[in-house]
Amino acid sequence: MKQGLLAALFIARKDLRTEFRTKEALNASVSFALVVLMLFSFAFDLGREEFYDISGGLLWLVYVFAGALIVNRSFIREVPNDCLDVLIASPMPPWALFLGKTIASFVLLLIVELISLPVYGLFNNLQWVHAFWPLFGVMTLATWGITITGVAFSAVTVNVRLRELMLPVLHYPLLIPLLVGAMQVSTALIKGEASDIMQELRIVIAFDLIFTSLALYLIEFILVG
Amino acid sequence: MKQGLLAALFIARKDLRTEFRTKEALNASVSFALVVLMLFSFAFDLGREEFYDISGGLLWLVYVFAGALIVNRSFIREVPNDCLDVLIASPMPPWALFLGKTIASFVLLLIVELISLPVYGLFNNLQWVHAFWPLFGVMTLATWGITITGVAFSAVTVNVRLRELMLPVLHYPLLIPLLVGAMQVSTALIKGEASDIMQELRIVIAFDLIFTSLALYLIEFILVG
Amino acid sequence: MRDKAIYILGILGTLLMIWNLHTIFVVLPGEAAQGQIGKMLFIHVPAAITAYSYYAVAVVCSIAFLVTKNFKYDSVAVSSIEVAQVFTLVNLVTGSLWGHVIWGIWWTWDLRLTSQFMCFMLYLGYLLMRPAIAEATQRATMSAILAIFAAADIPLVVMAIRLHNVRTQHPAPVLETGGVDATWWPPLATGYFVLMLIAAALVLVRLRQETVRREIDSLRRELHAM
Amino acid sequence: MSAIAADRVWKYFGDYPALRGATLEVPAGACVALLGRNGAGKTTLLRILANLSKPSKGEVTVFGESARDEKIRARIGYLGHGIGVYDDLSAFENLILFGQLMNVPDTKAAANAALERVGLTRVRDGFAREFSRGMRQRLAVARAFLHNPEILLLDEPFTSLDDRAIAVLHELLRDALAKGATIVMSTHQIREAMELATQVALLERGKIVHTGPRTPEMLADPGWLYRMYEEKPQ
Amino acid sequence: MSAIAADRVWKYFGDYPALRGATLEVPAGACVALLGRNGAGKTTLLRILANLSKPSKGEVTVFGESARDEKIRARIGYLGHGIGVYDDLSAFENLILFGQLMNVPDTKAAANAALERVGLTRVRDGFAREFSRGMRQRLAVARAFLHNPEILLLDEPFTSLDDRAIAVLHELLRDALAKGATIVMSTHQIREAMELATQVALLERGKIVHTGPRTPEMLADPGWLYRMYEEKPQ
Ligand code: HEM
Ligand SMILES: Nc1ncnc2c1ncn2[C@@H]1O[C@H](COP(=O)(O)OP(=O)(O)OP(=O)(O)O)[C@@H](O)[C@H]1O
Ligand SMILES: Nc1ncnc2c1ncn2[C@@H]1O[C@H](COP(=O)(O)OP(=O)(O)OP(=O)(O)O)[C@@H](O)[C@H]1O
Ligand SMILES: [Mg+2]
Ligand SMILES: [Mg+2]
Repeated sequence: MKQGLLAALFIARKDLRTEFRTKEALNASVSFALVVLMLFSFAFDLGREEFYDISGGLLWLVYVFAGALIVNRSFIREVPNDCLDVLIASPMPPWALFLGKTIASFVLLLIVELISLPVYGLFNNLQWVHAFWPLFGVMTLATWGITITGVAFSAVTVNVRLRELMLPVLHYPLLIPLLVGAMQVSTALIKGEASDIMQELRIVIAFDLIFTSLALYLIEFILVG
Repeated sequence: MKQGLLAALFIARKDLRTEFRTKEALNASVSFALVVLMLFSFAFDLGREEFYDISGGLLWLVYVFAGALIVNRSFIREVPNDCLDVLIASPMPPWALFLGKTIASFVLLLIVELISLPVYGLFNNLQWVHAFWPLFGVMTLATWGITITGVAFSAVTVNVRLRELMLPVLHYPLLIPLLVGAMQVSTALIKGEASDIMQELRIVIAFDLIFTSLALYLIEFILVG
Repeated sequence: MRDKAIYILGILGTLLMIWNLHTIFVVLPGEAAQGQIGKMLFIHVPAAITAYSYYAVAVVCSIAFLVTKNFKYDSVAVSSIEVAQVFTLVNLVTGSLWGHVIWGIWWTWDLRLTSQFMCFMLYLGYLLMRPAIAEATQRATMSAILAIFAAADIPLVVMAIRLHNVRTQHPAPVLETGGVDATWWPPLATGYFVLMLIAAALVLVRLRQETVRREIDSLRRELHAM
Repeated sequence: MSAIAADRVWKYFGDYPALRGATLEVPAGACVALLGRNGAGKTTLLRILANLSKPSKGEVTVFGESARDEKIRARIGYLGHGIGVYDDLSAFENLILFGQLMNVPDTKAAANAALERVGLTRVRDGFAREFSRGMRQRLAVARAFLHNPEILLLDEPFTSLDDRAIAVLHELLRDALAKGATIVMSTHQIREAMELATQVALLERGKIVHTGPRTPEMLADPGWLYRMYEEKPQ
Repeated sequence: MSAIAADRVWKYFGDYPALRGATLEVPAGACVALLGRNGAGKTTLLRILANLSKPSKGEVTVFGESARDEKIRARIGYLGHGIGVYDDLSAFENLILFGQLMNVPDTKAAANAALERVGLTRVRDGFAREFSRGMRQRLAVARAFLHNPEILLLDEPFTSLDDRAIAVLHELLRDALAKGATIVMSTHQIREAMELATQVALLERGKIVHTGPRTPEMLADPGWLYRMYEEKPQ
């Protein structure tokens, strides 16, 4: 167990180091997020009130599209020199490998989200600072759900033709309950109606728990067969 | 010149044949478009009138998301067995290779757009049939712009040396003028206010011309370098 | 043996369906508020429930595949999902037609409609992914995992959308709350039974195709290896 | 007790059996050259021995235990067709990472020693992506030997190596054998393999059709074994 | 006139010169074995000869013309580390495509003939993705020979081939030589290369340090040339 967690950290560190070295995915997804934000502000010439009503929805759309760019790379990065084989052959248990990769993607995606949030607020004249900490909590919870399922699907689709296309088709529908929850809570937080968000939050948490345990349990089948 | 055009057609046919053989790419990107539509409907719970106001914007967002997935594959498809080397070593000029790949992506993306349009209309109760031909014109023009820049960036991504110089960060921001133009024109067309769309259309056309000539001229440096 | 089962199920299903359609359209009077179009219910609802039933079969078989690695379970799972997709589509299309008559629109992002569409999309991904994996063991394993993920997701979808629930266009549950005339129950139940029979026949047909395809595949590989 | 025992192993890819009841026993301390034509199933067998895929039927044990055991895996070194190092990490960083995952006690010293042994010290901080094909293979060799494995599974290890690198690899393998390691290597460069091999196994269409000690005539005439089984019906 | 002439070619990767003034003249009809240690620059040189990368300094001419010329390119066949065929096309479709790109007059006949020569006729309509490693290499060879190139540039062509496939490749190369083609091949499987080579060129750290005819002693002792230059300072 302890060995496994340590191995997970090594994997996460390796992924983060290579990612920060080239910053390829990070740059692509931040710029993607910015463009989507900009486009939205061009596309929707909405009034202030109406905009507040969809603010959470927009935010999470941006996050989930940017997230896909990061999360999908997770296992695919191991393909080029058959590195995945070496990792699987090592004494580390499969769940540790999976956890390590999830942690790395989670950190990256969270960074992208934290960079986009102020930009989003700025572009759309939204007040969000007052609700930063609760928003950050929702972001953490929902991002974990996005990452854990995304990385699992990244492992599932390692040998799929057209995986870049397949992955979102498989992943997004699965995310709907999580996103619906996160969108509602975020809208409520930004609008300052933090009253009855608990129910939606519960779905997000349930999603996290169910898919984390399911993925950790099934990952051995996925990786070793 | 004629030889080059012929070679471009061979390349386009090869790409289209592999895609159509399984129709995997087509199916996947159409269902991707459906998934995105679904996400939008959750994010934006708008009334009918408001929806008409953002209809063009939403449409192009769906198109550009689906398009990115198709277009980015263009050159990456040549990587696995070093096929790109063989193509470059062949007597065909680099611009012909590039043109062939662009044509294939363009056709695919246009098909995806034509399939998604009625679905989009159906799901959101939009009337668009009256404006089909002008819409089709805009689609052709803007899709060409998306494709030619996207395929060029796909070629850059293949080249390790250039990847670090011309980060893919540039692609999405690059598209903004094109998309803003296309969105405005489409919204106007769907709402039936086809009066002053010429100015925006001119931006789209200028974008196409500039980037087509730029890409055709620069492709030799990108591929052979 | 299997062929015979297909014929028997098919013929039985068809006969029962004819009898049931007779009951629905000739014996029963039109619905009070909606007239004849209300009878869409007799296909619309059984189709949905049949689809759910076969999705359930699929998840059980997927788990069984992971445990036993027996390809038979994989074949049953994929056949069930395909057939269930067809019935989901029947439900969507009949609902859409019905909606066009009653509400005047084909579609709206109402909770029931959306969750049904979601269900369709979840399994559409499954069907799209399968042919894209070249190696059969891997294809079966990954498909099983997807089916399990999808099944785990559906309750969450329903919960989330219930909460979200901004628009309610679709009728509230009438079956449980007794809003349905007593005379409507037997044809409804028969309708479900009929569709289950037909679906079973379709699954069997698909199973046979799967088996044949696997054989062809292995023969071709054998040829290549020589 | 044999170090590796594969007992009637079948492996199906779909319905196609790549292995059809291959049986192989490797005594501890042996060096087996696994020969066979293209597509015979060498890679498939080695991958199963290395736990990278599961046999459809049959049993594989390593030191008498299930090959799936984590402790067993730490004692195996595997080098496959792919080189298994990261292009975006330097040679040194690659070895450090694998050292950590393999629970090597002093990773830094071990990594430096390994680089020294394969002659890559000079390009220690160069990225693997910039290496030539042979340099990459050397790095892969260093990676596979890093944790002093007791069992070495090598799939065509001599591919793309120059004479010096082959000499280095020979030396590494001899060292390992001297320390009591067990080696199974597949190869088409029979001459290079025969110098070291103590045993030879011939795989044909998914079956082991010959096992036995390496005889002097094999060293003199590498094609001998193939010709022996040439007459077999296809 | 020499078929290929590389005149003091330099190639920098960043600041690192992989080629440092390599000069090579290949007379028409010769078969040159390009030898050199790992990282010497063989692949880099072959890629420059095949127009896949541009030299930083120096000049390459093929049949007296710039290698960049389109007509010249049609007369070159290149087989690199990757096999250069599409996994999602059948063997036949692959050859048809390359035939069209190479301006081969009767593509269908040429493709069928090429498949015949490498022994893949039976799996003509099979997808390349389902081929075993050796079959893929055979298809790659068929592709490289499809347009009867007058110049063949082969980078480690014998890698991973079994004895039978090597025999097929030898035969193809002999045929080509008999028809007057010029061949440059890099390899570490010196023995296999020496059987065919008429000339030998040794590349060391980016420079050609030896060119000359293949002597009988090279055939008997493949390491001879390397040992000759062993004393050179690193
Ligand atoms: C495309 C549009 C529609 C979809 C996707 C849809 C979906 C469904 C589903 C999935 C069920 C069965 C599940 C359940 O019983 O919980 C159902 C039941 C039902 N549908 Fe629809 N429906 C659609 C349109 C309509 C329309 C237009 C009507 C009539 C105005 C209608 C009337 C009913 C009724 C009365 C039931 C039984 C309700 C119950 O007791 O649960 N549906 N629909
Ligand atoms: N992932 C796979 N999917 C389908 N078939 C496979 C797969 N891997 C191997 N095969 C098939 O199994 C057989 C054995 O392949 P394997 O790679 O083990 O051969 P090999 O002996 O290593 O050959 P080579 O010397 O060419 O490397 C071949 O016919 C191959 O096509
Ligand atoms: N894309 C590249 N970027 C940076 N350096 C490179 C690149 N390609 C090659 N090199 C460097 O150039 C030198 C020569 O490499 P090259 O691949 O030509 O060697 P080679 O003679 O083919 O070796 P091998 O026998 O191992 O294939 C090596 O030191 C290598 O590190
Ligand atoms: Mg092999
Ligand atoms: Mg090389």
